[in-house]
Amino acid sequence: MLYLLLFLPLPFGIYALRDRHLRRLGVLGTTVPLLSIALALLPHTDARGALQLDGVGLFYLVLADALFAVVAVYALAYFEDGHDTHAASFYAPFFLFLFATHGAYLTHNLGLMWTFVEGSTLASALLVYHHRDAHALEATWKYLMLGSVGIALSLVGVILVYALLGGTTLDWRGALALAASAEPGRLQLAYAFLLVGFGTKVGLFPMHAWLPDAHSEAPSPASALLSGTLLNVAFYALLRYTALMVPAGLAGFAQGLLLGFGLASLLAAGLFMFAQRDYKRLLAYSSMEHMGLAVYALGLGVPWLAMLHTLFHSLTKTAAFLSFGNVFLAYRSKVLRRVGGLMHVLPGTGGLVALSLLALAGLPPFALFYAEFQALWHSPPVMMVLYLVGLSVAFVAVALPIGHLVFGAATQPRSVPQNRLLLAVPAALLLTVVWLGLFPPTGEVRMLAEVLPWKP
Amino acid sequence: MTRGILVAAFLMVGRRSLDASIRLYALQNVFVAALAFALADGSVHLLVAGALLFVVKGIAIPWFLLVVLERLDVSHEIESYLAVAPSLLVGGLLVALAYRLGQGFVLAGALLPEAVPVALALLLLGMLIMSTRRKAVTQVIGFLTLENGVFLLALAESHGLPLFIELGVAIDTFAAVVLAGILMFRLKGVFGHVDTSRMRDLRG
Amino acid sequence: MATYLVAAPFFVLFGQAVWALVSRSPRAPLPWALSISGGLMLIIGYPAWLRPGSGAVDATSGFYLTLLGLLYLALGPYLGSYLEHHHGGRARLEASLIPVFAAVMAGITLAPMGYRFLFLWETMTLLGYVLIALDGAASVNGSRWFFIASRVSGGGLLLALILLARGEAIDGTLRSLVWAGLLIGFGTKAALFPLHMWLPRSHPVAMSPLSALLSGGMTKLGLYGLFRSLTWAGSPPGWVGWTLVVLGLCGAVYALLRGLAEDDYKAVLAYSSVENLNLLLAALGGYLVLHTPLFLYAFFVHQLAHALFKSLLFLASGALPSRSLSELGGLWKTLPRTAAYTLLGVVAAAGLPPLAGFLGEWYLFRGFLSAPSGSAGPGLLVLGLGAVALASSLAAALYVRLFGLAFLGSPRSRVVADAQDARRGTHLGLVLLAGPLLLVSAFPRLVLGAMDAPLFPVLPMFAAVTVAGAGLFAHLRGRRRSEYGPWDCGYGAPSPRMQANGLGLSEQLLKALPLVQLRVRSLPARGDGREASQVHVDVRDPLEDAYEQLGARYGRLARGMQRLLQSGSLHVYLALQFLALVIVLVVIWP
Amino acid sequence: MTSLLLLLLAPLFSGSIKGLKAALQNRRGPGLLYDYRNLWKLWRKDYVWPRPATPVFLLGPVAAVLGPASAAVVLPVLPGVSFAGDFLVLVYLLNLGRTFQALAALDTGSAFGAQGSYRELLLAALTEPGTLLALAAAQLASGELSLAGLAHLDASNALVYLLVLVALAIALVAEGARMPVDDPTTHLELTMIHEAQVLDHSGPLLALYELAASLKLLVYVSLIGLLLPFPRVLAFALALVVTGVALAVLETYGVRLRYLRVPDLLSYNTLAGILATLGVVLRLRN
Repeated sequence: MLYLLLFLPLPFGIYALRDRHLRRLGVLGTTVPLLSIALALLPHTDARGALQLDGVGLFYLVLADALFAVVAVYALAYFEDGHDTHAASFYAPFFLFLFATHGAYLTHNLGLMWTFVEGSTLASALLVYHHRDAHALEATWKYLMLGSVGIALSLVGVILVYALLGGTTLDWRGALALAASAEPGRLQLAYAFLLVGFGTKVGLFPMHAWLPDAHSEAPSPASALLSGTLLNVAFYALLRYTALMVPAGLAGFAQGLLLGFGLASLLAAGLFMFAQRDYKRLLAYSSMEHMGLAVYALGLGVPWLAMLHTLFHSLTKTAAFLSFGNVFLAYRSKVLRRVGGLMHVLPGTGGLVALSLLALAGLPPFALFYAEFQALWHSPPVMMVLYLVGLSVAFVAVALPIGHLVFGAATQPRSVPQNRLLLAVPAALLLTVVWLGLFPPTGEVRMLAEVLPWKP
Repeated sequence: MTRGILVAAFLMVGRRSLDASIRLYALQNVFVAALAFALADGSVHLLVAGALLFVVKGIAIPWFLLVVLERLDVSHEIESYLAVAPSLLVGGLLVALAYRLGQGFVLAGALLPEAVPVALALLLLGMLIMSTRRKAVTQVIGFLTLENGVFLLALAESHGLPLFIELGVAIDTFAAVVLAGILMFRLKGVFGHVDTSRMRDLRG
Repeated sequence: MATYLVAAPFFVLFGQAVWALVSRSPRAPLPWALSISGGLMLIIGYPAWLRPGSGAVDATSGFYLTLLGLLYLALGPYLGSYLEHHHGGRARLEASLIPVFAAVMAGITLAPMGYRFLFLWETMTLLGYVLIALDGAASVNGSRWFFIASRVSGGGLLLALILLARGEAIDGTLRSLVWAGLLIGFGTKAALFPLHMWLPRSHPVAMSPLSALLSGGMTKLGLYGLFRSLTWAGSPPGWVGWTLVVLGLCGAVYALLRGLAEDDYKAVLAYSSVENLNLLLAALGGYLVLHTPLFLYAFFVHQLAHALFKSLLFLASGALPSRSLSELGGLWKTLPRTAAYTLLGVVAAAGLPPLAGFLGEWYLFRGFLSAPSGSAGPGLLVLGLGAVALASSLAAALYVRLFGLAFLGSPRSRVVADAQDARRGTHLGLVLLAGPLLLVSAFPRLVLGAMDAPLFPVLPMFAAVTVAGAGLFAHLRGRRRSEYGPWDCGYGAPSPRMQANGLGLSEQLLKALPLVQLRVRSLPARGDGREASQVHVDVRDPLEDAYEQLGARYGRLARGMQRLLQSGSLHVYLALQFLALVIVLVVIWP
Repeated sequence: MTSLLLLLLAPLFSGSIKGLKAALQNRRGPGLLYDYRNLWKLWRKDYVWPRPATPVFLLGPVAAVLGPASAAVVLPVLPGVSFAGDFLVLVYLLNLGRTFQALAALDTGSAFGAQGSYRELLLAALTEPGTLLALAAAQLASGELSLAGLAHLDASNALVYLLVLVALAIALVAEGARMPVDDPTTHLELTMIHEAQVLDHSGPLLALYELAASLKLLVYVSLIGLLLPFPRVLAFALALVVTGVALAVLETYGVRLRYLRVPDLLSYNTLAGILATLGVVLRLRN
C-alpha cells in the first residue's frame, strides 16, 4: 500500500512530459494528491520495512499533498490566460517533486530519505527553471550548486551517523535505539554536517542565499510549492536526525545549535526584508524567517510546536504566494513600487494580499500568532527578548509594504484577472489559517508527535 | 592508493586546463574504485559499488563533461579568482587542515583510518574549487570532487552505505550532473558565456 | 444571568458585523448596534464601578466599560449620520469592522491575563490599522506609524504577560524585565513619551469618529493595562514609578510645545491627547512612588473627562471643511453648533474650571503636594508642580490658538463657506458627550464612585460661575450695540490675510521654550507684487529627527548587509556556506 | 465675602494709583473716586460690535471679571470658603478669565488682538509655574493646604516667605499688566500686551475689562497680604498701600522692559518658586 502511495505520482510525471493539455493536467494534479491523502489516511499494517508512515510522516505527507492539490487547483486558473507559454511543462516536475516528497516522508531509512531529499532538490530545480529565461537560469544554477553542496555535506553527516551506529542500520527506529551507544563527540561532528547540509535546504542563515532567487524566479504556484513543501522536506529530515540526538544525550547540544541558527535566520531575514523591492523576494525571505522560527521551536525541544509552525507557515505562505500570483497576473511585474492601491483596482486581491501579509507578520486571528505565542511561552527570558526583537523587526518589514500596496495611491494593472478560482483558493487557505488560529490543533499534533523521543 | 587520490585532487587545484582537470577527476575515481576493490575482501556489496563507481564516475561523467565542454565552445582555460600559486598555497593549507582535523573524524571501527584525512581534504578542495573558479564547468568539477570526498569518507569509515542507498546516491549525482550539463548549454545560449561570476542579476 | 448580560453587548456588535457582511444595506443598523451595546455596557459597568463587588464584573473593568459605553452611546448616532454623508464606498467593510473593533476594545477590559488578552490586543492592532488605512492614500503613512508602534507594544506585552502567565517566581532582574515589558507594551498604547510618536501621526488621518474612538477609547486601554498590571504583576520595582512620573511630565510639556507648532487641526488635538495621556501616566507613576490615593483620583477622574472631551472635540471636528488651520477661520458663523460644542470641549481640555478637565489636575497637584511627607523628596515636588502648572498654561495657549484660528476671526480661505453644520444624528452624538461631561463637572462623585476622595464644593463653584456668567452674558447680549469693523489702526483696508496665522500665535512661545525649532523661509512675492508673499515654516523636532535617523540608519544597515551577503555572487554564497560549516565545527570542536 | 470687598475696592485701588502717579509726576490727577465714575459712565453706554465677532466676544469680559471675582471667594481676607487645595482653584480661576480674554481678542480678527493674546499667553506660561510653586511652598511651610491656614511670616519661615513674596511680586506685575512688563497707559498698539486685547471692546465691555484688571491686581495684593505678619485685615490694608505706592513709584521712575527681555524677568519668578519649594522641603527634612 505504501509502495503504491510512493510511486503513485511517478507515472503521471512521465505522462505529463508528453501531454500538453493544461486542463487535464491540472485536474490530474488535483486528484493525485487528493488520492494520496486518502491512501495515507487508510490504516496501515505494514509497520516493518523501509517504508513506514508514523505520526510525523503522516502529518507532513498530508500537509504536502493538500498543498499540492490546492496549488494545482490554483494553477488551473493561473495558467488559463495563456501568458505562460511553458505552462504545460509545469506538471512533469510537479509530479516528480510530489514523488520525491512522498518518498522523503514515507521512508524510514535515513539514507534513503537523504536520496529523496536530494531528489526533491532536482525536481524543484526544474520548477525554478520553468520560465527558461536568463533570470530563471541564474536562479536555477545557484540553487543547484548551493543545494547540491548542502546536500553533499549532509551526506557526510549521514555516513558518519551510519558508521557510528556500527554500520548496522539506518532505519530511524533502529537508529533511535542504538543512538545511546554512539560516541557522543563524533556524533556531534556528524550533526554539524547534517545541520549545515539540511539547513541549506531549510533556508537557514547564512546558507540561505539560493532561497530568494529560486522563490522569486519560479512561477507563483511553484513558489508556493517551494515554500510550502520543499522547505518542509528538508526540515523534516532535520527533525528526524535531531531526534537521534535525544537518546544519545545530545539534545541540549543540538538544540543550542538550532536556537542559534533559528535566531540568526530570523534576524537576518528581518534585515533583508526591510530593504526589499521585489515582493516575491520579500515572501521568500519571510519563508526564511519562519523556517528559522520553526528551527527555533525545535531548538526549544518542543517538536510539536515546530510541526505546528511549519504547518501554519506552509498554509499561510501558500496563500500569500497565490495572492501575489494574482498581482503578478495583473501587473506582470514583481517590483513592489509598480503595484499600488490594490483595494481600489483589484479589491479582492488587495484584501487577500493585505490579510496574507498580516497573517505572515503573525497577527491574530491568524494561526502563526498562536505558534509564535507558544514559542515564547517555552523560551527562557533572554531568548524571549531576542526572539521578540527579531520578530518585531521582521513584522515591520513584512507588514509595512501593505500600506502602499493595498491602501496607497492606485496604479493601473495591465489586465484584470477574472477567474474566481484565483481568489477562492487563497481565500480558502486564509480561512483555514484563521480557523487554525482560533482553534489550534495542539492536541492532535502533540499526539502525532508522540513518536519523537522528546519528553512531553 | 589514498595518496594517489590526494595528489590527483591537489593537482586539480594547480592546473589551468579544464581538460586536465576532468582527467584528473577521472583518475581520482579510478583510484577510489581501486580502493573499493582492494577493500572488498570478497564482499559483493563493495565490489558492486566499486564497479558502479568506476563506470559512472570514472567513465560516464568525465566523458559527459568532456563532451559538454567540446559542445559549449568556450575556452578550455580555467578562470579563477585566485591565481595558480595562491590556489596551491590555499589548497596546501586546506590539506594540512584536513590532516590536522582528520583524527577527530576517525571513528572507532574505521576500516581505513588513513583515508579519512584524504576524504576531508577532498571535501575542502572541492569547496575551494567551487568558490573560486568562475566557469560553470569548473564548479561542477568542484562539486564532484567534494562528492568524491564524501564517498571516500563512507568507504573509509565503514563499508560504504547500504547498497540501495549507494545506488540512490549515484543516480542523484548523475541526474544532478546531467541537469547541470543541460543548464550549462542554456547558460551558453542565453548569456553567451558560462562564467558564473557574471551572473549577478539576482541580488538584494 | 449576569454572564448573559455581559455577553449581550458583544452579541449586538458581532450581530451588526455579520449583518453588514451579508445584508444589502450594511450601514442601517450600525448606529443602533453601537448605541445599544454602549448602553448595555453602561448598565453592566457603571454599577460595578460605583459599588465594587456588586456587578458581574470587577470595579476596574466596570470603569472602563463605563467609559467605552459612554463613547459608543454617542458614537452610534454620530456614525450613522457621518458615514451617510462622507463615505460612498467601503461601507460594508467599515460597517462590519467598526463594531468588531468596538467589541474587541470592550473585550480587552474583561479578558484575563494570558493568551486571550494578547489575542484581543493584537487583533485590536490589526483592526485599527485596517480602519485607519481604509481612509485612503493620505492615511497610509499614518497607519504605518500606528503599525510600528503596535508592534513595539505587542512585543513588550508578549514578553511581560507570558513571563507572568507562566507562573514562575518573578523576582529581581526578572521582575524588572516584566515591568519593562509592561511599560513598553501598555506605555506605547498610552502614548508614553517618547514612545508616543505614532499617535499624532495616525489619529488625525483617520476619519473623525474613528479618531474619537482611538483617542478617547483605545489609548485608555493602555492605561487600563498598566493599572491592571498592578494586580497581575504585583508591586513594581521602584524605577517604574519614577520612569512614569518623569517621562509623563516631560512628555506632557513636550507634546504641548509640539502641538503649538502644528498646523493640522486634528494633529493639534492628537498632541493634546499625548499631553493628557502623559499626565495620566505621571499620575499613575506618582501613585507608585508616593502611594497616595490622590493620584488615583486624578487617574480616574481625568481619564473619564479626557475620554469625553477629546471625543467631543474629535467628533465636532468632523464638520470642519479642512484640517489645515491656515485655511480655516470664522467658522463660528457657518458652524455655530459645532463651534459651541467645540468651545465646551476646549474649556474642559484646557483644564479650566468649572469643567471636569480641571478636577484631574487639581488631584494631581494635591498628589504632588504630598511629596515632602513621602520619601521621594524635593525633586518630585518641584518637577511635579512646575511641569503640571506649565502644562496647564500651555494647554490653555494651545486651545486658544486652536479655537481662535479655526472658529473666530474671519475666514482665511474659501473652503469655510462650504462647511456644513452638525446634522441631527451628529448633533445627537455631540449632545450625548457634552451631557455627561457637564454632569461629571457638576457632580464629580459620579466618577469617583466608591472612592472616598476629598473634594471641594464643586457644585457651588460650577453653579456660581455658570449662572453668573450666563446672566451677565445675557444682559450684555441684550444691550444696544452698533456694528463696525475691528480696530485696524486706521489702515482702512484690512483683509483676512492680515490676521495672525497659526505660527504667529505660537512662535514667541516656541522661541521662549526652545524645544521645537522653527525654520522660517520667506518666498519673495511673485508677479506684479499684488500676489501676497509666502512664508514657509519648517518645524524641526529633535525627537522626530532622532527617530527618522534611526530609521534611516537601519535602512542603510539593511542595504549594506544586502550588498555584502546577497550580492548575487554565487562564489560568495558558497564561501558563506563553507564558512558556516567551519564556524559550527569550530564552535563544537570537542 | 472677600469677592465683594475686592469688587468694591478695585476701582478705588486703581484710582488711587492713578492719583498717586499724578502726584509723583507733578500733575493734578483725577480724584480717588474717578474710576467709579468712569466705570459707571462706560457701563451705561452702548457698545461697538466688530463685524467678525461671535458670542465669544462677549464671553471675554464676562469671564475676565468672573474669574478673579470667583477666585477671591477663597481668599480669607474676610471669612469665606476654605478647603484644602483652594489656592489651586484660585490660580485656575484666574486662568479662566485670562483664557477667555485671549479668545475674545482673537474673535475680532484684528491683528492687534491676536498679538496681545499670544504675548499674554506667553507671559502666563512663564509665570504660572513659579507662582504655583511659590504658593505651594508657602502652604507647605505653614503645614496647611488652604489659604486660610497660611502661617504668618516669622523667623522660622522667613527665607521661604521672602522668596514667595518675590515670586508673587513678579507675578503681580506680569499678570496685572503693570510696569515693567506692560504699560497700562500706552497708546502705541505695537507695544501693547493687555491693552491690545481689549482694543475692540467698548462701553460696558470695556468697563468689565477695566474692573477685571484691577480686580486681578487686588487678588495678588491679597495673596501678598496673607503672608504678612499682621492680622488679616490689617495686613491686607498694608499690602494694599505698599503695592499701590510701589506701583506708582515704579511706573513713574521706572521704564518698561523691552518685550523680548520680559522672559528674563519672569525667570526670576520661576527661580524664586523653585528655591522656595526646595527651601520648604529641606526645612521639613531637618
